[in-house]
Amino acid sequence: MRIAVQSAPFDSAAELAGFGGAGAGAIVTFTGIVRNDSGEMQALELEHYPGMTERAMTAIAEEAVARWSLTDVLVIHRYGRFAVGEQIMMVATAARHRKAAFEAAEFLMDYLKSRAPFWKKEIGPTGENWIAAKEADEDALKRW
Amino acid sequence: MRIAVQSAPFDSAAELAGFGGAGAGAIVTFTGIVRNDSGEMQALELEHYPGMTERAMTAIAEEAVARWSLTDVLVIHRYGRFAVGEQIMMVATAARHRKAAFEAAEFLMDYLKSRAPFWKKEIGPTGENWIAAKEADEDALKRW
Amino acid sequence: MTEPAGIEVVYFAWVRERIGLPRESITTSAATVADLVEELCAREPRYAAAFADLSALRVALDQELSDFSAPLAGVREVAFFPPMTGG
Amino acid sequence: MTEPAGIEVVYFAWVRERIGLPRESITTSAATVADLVEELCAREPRYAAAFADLSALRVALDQELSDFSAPLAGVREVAFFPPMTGG
Repeated sequence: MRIAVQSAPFDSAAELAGFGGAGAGAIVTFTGIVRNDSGEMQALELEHYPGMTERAMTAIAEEAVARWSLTDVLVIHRYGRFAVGEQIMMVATAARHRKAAFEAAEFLMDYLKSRAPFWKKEIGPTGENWIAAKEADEDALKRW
Repeated sequence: MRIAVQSAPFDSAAELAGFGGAGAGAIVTFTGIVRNDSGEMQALELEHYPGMTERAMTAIAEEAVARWSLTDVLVIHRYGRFAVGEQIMMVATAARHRKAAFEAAEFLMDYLKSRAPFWKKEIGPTGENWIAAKEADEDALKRW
Repeated sequence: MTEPAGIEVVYFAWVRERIGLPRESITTSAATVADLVEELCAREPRYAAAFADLSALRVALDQELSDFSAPLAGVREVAFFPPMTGG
Repeated sequence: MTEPAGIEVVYFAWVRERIGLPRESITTSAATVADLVEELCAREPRYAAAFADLSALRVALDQELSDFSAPLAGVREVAFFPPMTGG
């Protein structure tokens, strides 16, 4: 298990070298990339709550390992200022079977989105704008 | 879009360099690894139907692109003889949002499993054994 | 029965092993896949053994999945194999 | 009301921006989070502005998500922030 909160970019390939664990038959990864939804975004700023972020991410990852008998799990989340197209975070799950690996990765994403203390602010030509949480994101937790 | 059927190993990192397409916010990958379920497997052999394999994989990938508006898709499937722990195949999907990327990757896996012409044979100390298709694999197609 | 035509028949996995060869060219006037299977089974026991349970088999016509009731007219390649186990 | 105690109060995202500082140490005898919010709001308009709609806010006690009715006894750090938007 590896949990990292960092401002530096990460190298997915390097992170995944040796990832898997004994008995893994399926590895799923998710990578989040900064989109330019409005077409006018100049940068994205991610603020986080040092200390709580690591705790929340560890708790979420440990729950995924227990529920889906994961053989390995990786969660990396960056904070700071990002340009469009930059990698913002990634998760990876390894399990014996593909269904468990997929479900665990989706669970991690749903929980990271609404339970890890990160806040996104869009920087545009006319000012800054905190991105509001979506009701759908909170609803997504109900299926787990 | 990249579709490959090959006996040679693939380098996921190299395959994913430049993967994504314009407007991608989410990339999901799946990698399948040879498991040793019986604990006695010495090798896994994968036979395929040259020509039909490429056609089936392309058709499945094109359907995924259309249904989930993917900005990019990658499907690599190997054939030949494998040792336990070797990478056997991978898919990658890129989309604006995570839900589409996850669903499309699961769709690709479900269809590749039951609609791409590959057959697996386990080589063990006491002989060879063709792996039977599971009813659950066929059932998995119904949700799409 | 239709006009006799040349057709490639290909076999995979345990179907190939039971029949003992990966492909053969045959001339047949079978109208459908089922007719072709019947013709092959009448040839030799190894064919009858391979085709004993059609529910355990799949068929592709010119590299597209099809079924045993499909007509063979215009088809150049027929493939028989067990359910696929890729992924 | 309980015995006055020292507590760290931290703010994130637009809560931090409205209040104008990221953290402060205060001494309070508030029994619950809601009591603490009331006490802060009474201080200055910028607090009242930040806490105007509690349904738009979340609270964490010692870095665990909690709620506004939770008691503050023994708590060293209270954090206020909007719903999270990670991922």
